[in-house]
Amino acid sequence: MKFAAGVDVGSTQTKCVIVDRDGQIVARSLIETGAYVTRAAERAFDEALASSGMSRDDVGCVVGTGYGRFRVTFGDLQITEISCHAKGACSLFPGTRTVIDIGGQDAKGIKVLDGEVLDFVMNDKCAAGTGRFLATAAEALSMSLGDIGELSLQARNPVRLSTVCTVFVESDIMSYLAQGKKLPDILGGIHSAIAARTIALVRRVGLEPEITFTGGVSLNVGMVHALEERLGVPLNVCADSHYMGAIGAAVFAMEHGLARAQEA
Amino acid sequence: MHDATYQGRLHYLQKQLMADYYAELTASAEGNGAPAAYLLIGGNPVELLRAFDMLPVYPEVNALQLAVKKNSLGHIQSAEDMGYSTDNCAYVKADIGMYFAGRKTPFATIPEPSLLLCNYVGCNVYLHWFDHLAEYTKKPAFHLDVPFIRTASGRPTREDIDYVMRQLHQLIATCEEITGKRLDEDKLRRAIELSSETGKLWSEIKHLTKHRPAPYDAYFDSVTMMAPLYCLRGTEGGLEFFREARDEYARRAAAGQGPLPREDVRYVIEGPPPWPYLRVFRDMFARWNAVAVASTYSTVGGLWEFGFAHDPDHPLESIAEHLLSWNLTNRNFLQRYDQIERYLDEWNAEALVIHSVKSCRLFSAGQGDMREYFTKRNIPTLLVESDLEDPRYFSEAQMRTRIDAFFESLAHRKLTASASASGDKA
Amino acid sequence: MSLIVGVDIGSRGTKIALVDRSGGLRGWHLARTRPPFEDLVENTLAAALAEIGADRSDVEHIITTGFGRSSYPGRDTQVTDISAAAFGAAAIFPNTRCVIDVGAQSSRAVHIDGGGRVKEFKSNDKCAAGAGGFVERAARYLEITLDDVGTLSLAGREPVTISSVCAVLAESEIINHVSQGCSVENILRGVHNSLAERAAALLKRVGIEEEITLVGGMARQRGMVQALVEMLKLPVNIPEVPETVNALGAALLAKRRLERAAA
Amino acid sequence: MAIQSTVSFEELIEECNDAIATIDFADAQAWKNEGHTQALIGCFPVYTPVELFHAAGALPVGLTGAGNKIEISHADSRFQSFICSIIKSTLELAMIGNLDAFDGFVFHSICDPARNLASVFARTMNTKQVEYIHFPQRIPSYEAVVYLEAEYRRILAWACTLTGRSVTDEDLRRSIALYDAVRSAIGLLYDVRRNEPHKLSTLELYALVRYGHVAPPEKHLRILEHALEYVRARGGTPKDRARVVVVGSFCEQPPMDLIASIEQAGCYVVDDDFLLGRRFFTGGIADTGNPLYDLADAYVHGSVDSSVKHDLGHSKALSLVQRARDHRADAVVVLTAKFCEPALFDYVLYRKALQEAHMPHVFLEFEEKMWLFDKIKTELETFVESLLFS
Ligand SMILES: Nc1ncnc2c1ncn2[C@@H]1O[C@H](COP(=O)(O)OP(=O)(O)O)[C@@H](O)[C@H]1O
Ligand SMILES: Nc1ncnc2c1ncn2[C@@H]1O[C@H](COP(=O)(O)OP(=O)(O)O)[C@@H](O)[C@H]1O
Ligand code: SF4
Ligand code: SF4
Ligand code: SF4
Repeated sequence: MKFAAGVDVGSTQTKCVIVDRDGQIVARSLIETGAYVTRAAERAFDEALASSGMSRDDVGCVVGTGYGRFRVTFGDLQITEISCHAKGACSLFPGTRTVIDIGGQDAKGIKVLDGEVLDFVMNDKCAAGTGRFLATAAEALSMSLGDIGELSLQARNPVRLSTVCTVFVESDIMSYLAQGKKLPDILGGIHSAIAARTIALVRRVGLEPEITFTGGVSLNVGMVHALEERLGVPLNVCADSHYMGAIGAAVFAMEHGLARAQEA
Repeated sequence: MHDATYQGRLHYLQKQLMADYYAELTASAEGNGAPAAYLLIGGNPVELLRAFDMLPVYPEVNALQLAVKKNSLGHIQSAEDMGYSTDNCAYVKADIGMYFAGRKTPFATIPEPSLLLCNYVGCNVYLHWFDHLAEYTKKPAFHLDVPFIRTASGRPTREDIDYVMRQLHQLIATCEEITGKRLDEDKLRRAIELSSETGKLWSEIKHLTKHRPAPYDAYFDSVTMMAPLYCLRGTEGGLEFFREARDEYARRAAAGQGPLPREDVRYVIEGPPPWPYLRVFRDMFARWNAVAVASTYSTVGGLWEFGFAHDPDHPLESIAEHLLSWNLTNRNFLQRYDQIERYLDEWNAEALVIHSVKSCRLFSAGQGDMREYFTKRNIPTLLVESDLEDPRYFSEAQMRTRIDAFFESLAHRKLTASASASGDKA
Repeated sequence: MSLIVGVDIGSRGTKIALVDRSGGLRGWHLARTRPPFEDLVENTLAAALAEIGADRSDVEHIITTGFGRSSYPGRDTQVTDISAAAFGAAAIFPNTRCVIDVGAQSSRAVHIDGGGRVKEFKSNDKCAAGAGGFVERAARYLEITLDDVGTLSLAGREPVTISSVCAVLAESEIINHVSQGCSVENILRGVHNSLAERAAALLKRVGIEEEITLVGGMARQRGMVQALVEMLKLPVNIPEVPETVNALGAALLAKRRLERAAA
Repeated sequence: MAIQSTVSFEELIEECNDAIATIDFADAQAWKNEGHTQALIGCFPVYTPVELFHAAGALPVGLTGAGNKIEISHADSRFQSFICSIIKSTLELAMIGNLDAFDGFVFHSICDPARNLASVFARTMNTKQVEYIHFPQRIPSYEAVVYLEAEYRRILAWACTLTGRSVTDEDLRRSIALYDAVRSAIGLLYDVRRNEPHKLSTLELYALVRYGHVAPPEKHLRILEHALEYVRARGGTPKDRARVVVVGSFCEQPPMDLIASIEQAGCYVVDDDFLLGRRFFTGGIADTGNPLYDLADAYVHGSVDSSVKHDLGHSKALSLVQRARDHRADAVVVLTAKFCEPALFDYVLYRKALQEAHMPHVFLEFEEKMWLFDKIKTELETFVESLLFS
């Protein structure tokens, strides 16, 4: 078996990664999940294959993860995104002890050692302080996701948010604008509120460095900055951080495929 | 994944017994039965009521039955229409909603109370609940105030015992007034004897899960035995049921039979079950061949497995003792940590699952600390949240992800541990 | 012409109602809420006045309402949107005893007496999907216009269930339903049912009494109205321009106050 | 604070406000360092028998949460999202070291979270010096008094181990008399509120009462007496406002801004249950020769209603209606802490009784950590608008 794939069907985006026997990423793809979950998984897989000129037969094993993991009908195995983010983070940053994952609808803290999950926490039934929250804020301000992060870095006197409830972020922003608050300060407040909330969550599993930041929100420089400032330590982030769940799934898939081959 | 049905012979026996009990309730509601006394599960002094031939009615049992029968939400909502908050214990809301809906349930018609006996054993909500019932029913009510365990020794003080004993005497006077009968000391003694025997059997049953594999699930199967433990304790029929249960599980233990085809994980579970989704919840554990070998929830009405038994020679004293110290709800939070620790050690469990329910702050307030305590002791600990009565707080997908992730990591850890133990061939 | 201006600064839309001294509605105008509020109100007011050929000098009194009521410095007085909705609904349907106001981000039920005075009210909790913003997002997601939502939903014969209290998580439920092949009609009807259920729950908490009037932008969606009627098993009044009721109510309240003060 | 006659009333209030704004308890620490007291005992709200601690030579300090002054970042991993704020802020204060100067803590059987907090607190702070009082709920009854007297004796003994003192009946009587004097001074200020609400704003009164949570009673009494003199001499005439009774905030405290907005919306708060803890007796405490018995008896037979006390023979709801009438109130504001189950349960019975009595009321929820009040202000304003409608 030469290649294995991980498909991470998230609430917002579906990511697919293909790795080789050394765990090196050879292909990746990212699409909006949308309503048709199984189809999204298929498409993400096909796009990844196409981008590297492979066919399905080249991939020996596929692991599905993310909230739609049971809908990856072509997968050999399903593994939760918690295990996968941990695995992915440790494969890219072997020194990782803590993983902070902020995705479209949830935030997690995972304590790991050598790729093994020791403990984890997730926020509960509430989209507050997640990627969705940032997306709604960006939308209310008619800005792009990238821009809000950038602009938040210029905050001088960040506002204090009353809630990080996604549903009410819009009216809160309106209130602040009405009070004459500056845009960067509002954005700074938003990022710092989410950072505070996330850290309070992750603290439950301990916050031992190295800390690896994964999930779509890790692409937001404002969030990285806000977290680093509060934690007082740098975070491991890289361009592939968004793919971490899929990377972990692919690494699992490779391990699983190899073990299966050995048994046979 | 195998299709677990879980239904053993005992479950059917239990169903029968409970159906008889509910028939008694309905008869009482229709005016052809014994006078009903409402009381609460926490350390329940049911023996005293038996001595007066009063029919024990547990609003908590009714509430959970409503939830199991997927009948709770409507009642909860109508209580919320009366002004109860979404943050109030949903047992209370379901019960009060049901009360105003005519006390008719799919399993029985619940009689009006002749006595509202609030055995205030730990849970503060009890007091509010029975205050409200007293206001709505205008029936005689009695607050039996049981001091909480708060001393370093973990034992009640002399004054606590005196205080409870004095109140028990007053309670007897109240029951005499309501029923028009004098206390029959022999009857009380007999009820205590039956209770004592039942308690011993229950304790034996609980120790059976020390076997590997455990002969039954100490959470999901224990709850089957809990209703008879409260509703039928102190009767011949109740005792007979526990004899059967002990025999059946002892047989299974000897034959090496467990509730699941395999026992991969032995865990301890803390907190009440999500009644509206009991089956779904059970399946989530069964999928991982995980068996609960002990549960704190099964000790809310009484903690027998650590040596307590009612004493027929000292009926009132032993009722007081049961109320004060031998149940989960009146013990302080740190005593619960100790209890769990004993389970982990003596029952040989490798993990702790905390089911945190929004309704019940008695159980849940501070479980984050409990989680931290056991995690620090290197016990893999999972905390999941939902509710024991309100179906709106159960999110199946989230629950499944957490439980799967937890057992995934547990399995992975065991695998690597055994790999490194066997010299890691890979 | 002497005009009393009611300005409702809502979280999504700002509405202006112009009332003359006899209490007649002379004109109205809607705009999207955008700070700074001073310009917003001035511009919307100018547009409203222009439509009826009046100008600023015709304005006698400005009363604000809505969540931004304190943010417009040019106001003479202010009133909360709950009082304004109650008074406005009672002005249009004099036998109204209960008002349901479902806006973009909030919903509330008000129980009033015969004179339009608030007896009891209840707003949705912070954490709830019981408001119109949720429908907007659902519509965008399903790629239909807001105007079509109501009619499509009416055609939903087998509504789906949406159980989440959180608008965001409810959206995931919608996604689930789409992927399971549910029709847009049934999904929208499910959404309306869940909003109606929440509105009905609020209403029960303040005590239901006929007649019931639904105000706010959501009243435009016929599926929502139908769902509410079915839920309550009672008829529901719908004003012609439901989103301006609060602005109108505020203006009429101001008029009444002016008259009292003069008397 | 040395009080000179030159200090104006405003300055007096400002000093109180400064003292209560603290979440580091510097004044109390100084008081101890200067040798005025042997120990600081933190008292979780409602019904603490402060007299015992004072007699034992300790300073009872009210733990009244942290308002919106801290960010909860440790305690919410111990207590879930559906637990009231004061539980978490009290634990947070401990976890970030702000309670290090304290020698002991006492919690009570007021609700399930407070009860579990006692345990978590003891464990987290790694201290055995956490006491817990089980307040009797078989009320009123003789055996409850007997029981509580014993409970107080136990607690007193504990306090004495903290201070290293022994306590005579005379000491106890002195402390009881002192706190009685404080309570009666507070009572007189509340009378002013009731009769001439324009002379004393609710916030001023609040500051004066709350000062007692962080200051020694001797000092508190002097301040109260001064305040009384000033207030009585104030002029003015009452405005046309709605007179309201506020209930539901006996434990966790609403933000001061919220209290202020009740008045800004056009009300006079003529009675309330803010900070009930230190003023919970309906009258003075009798002297029958056994001070511990007297204190216990005063709790069982002579303490004010609250959501955490249960007396089957007495309807809190009906007496609330009566209280509102006695205060010539136009309405009742039920202002409860979010997630506070005791208050939320009581509200249902209040609502029923108030409706039956045709007493207008409004129900509002707050959290001590709030600092935006849009929604609650709208609700308050609407309510006042409806009261002043005609
Ligand atoms: N380029 C970007 N810059 C900033 N944030 C981004 C970017 N792309 C995605 N995000 C954020 O990431 C979130 C999606 O994260 P993801 O981890 O894919 O979530 P999920 O797995 O739940 O779908 C979006 O809601 C968005 O807020
Ligand atoms: N033309 C329309 N057709 C259907 N729905 C509409 C229309 N206009 C507004 N709505 C609904 O009404 C809501 C806005 O209501 P509105 O009362 O203006 O809110 P607010 O006062 O909070 O800004 C929107 O979220 C939308 O769902
Ligand atoms: S509505 Fe807001 S606070 Fe409520 S669950 Fe959704 S995001 Fe969380
Ligand atoms: S709070 Fe818990 S113990 Fe108390 S009545 Fe509710 S469920 Fe039962
Ligand atoms: S505010 Fe209420 S729930 Fe919280 S500690 Fe106080 S009494 Fe208990």
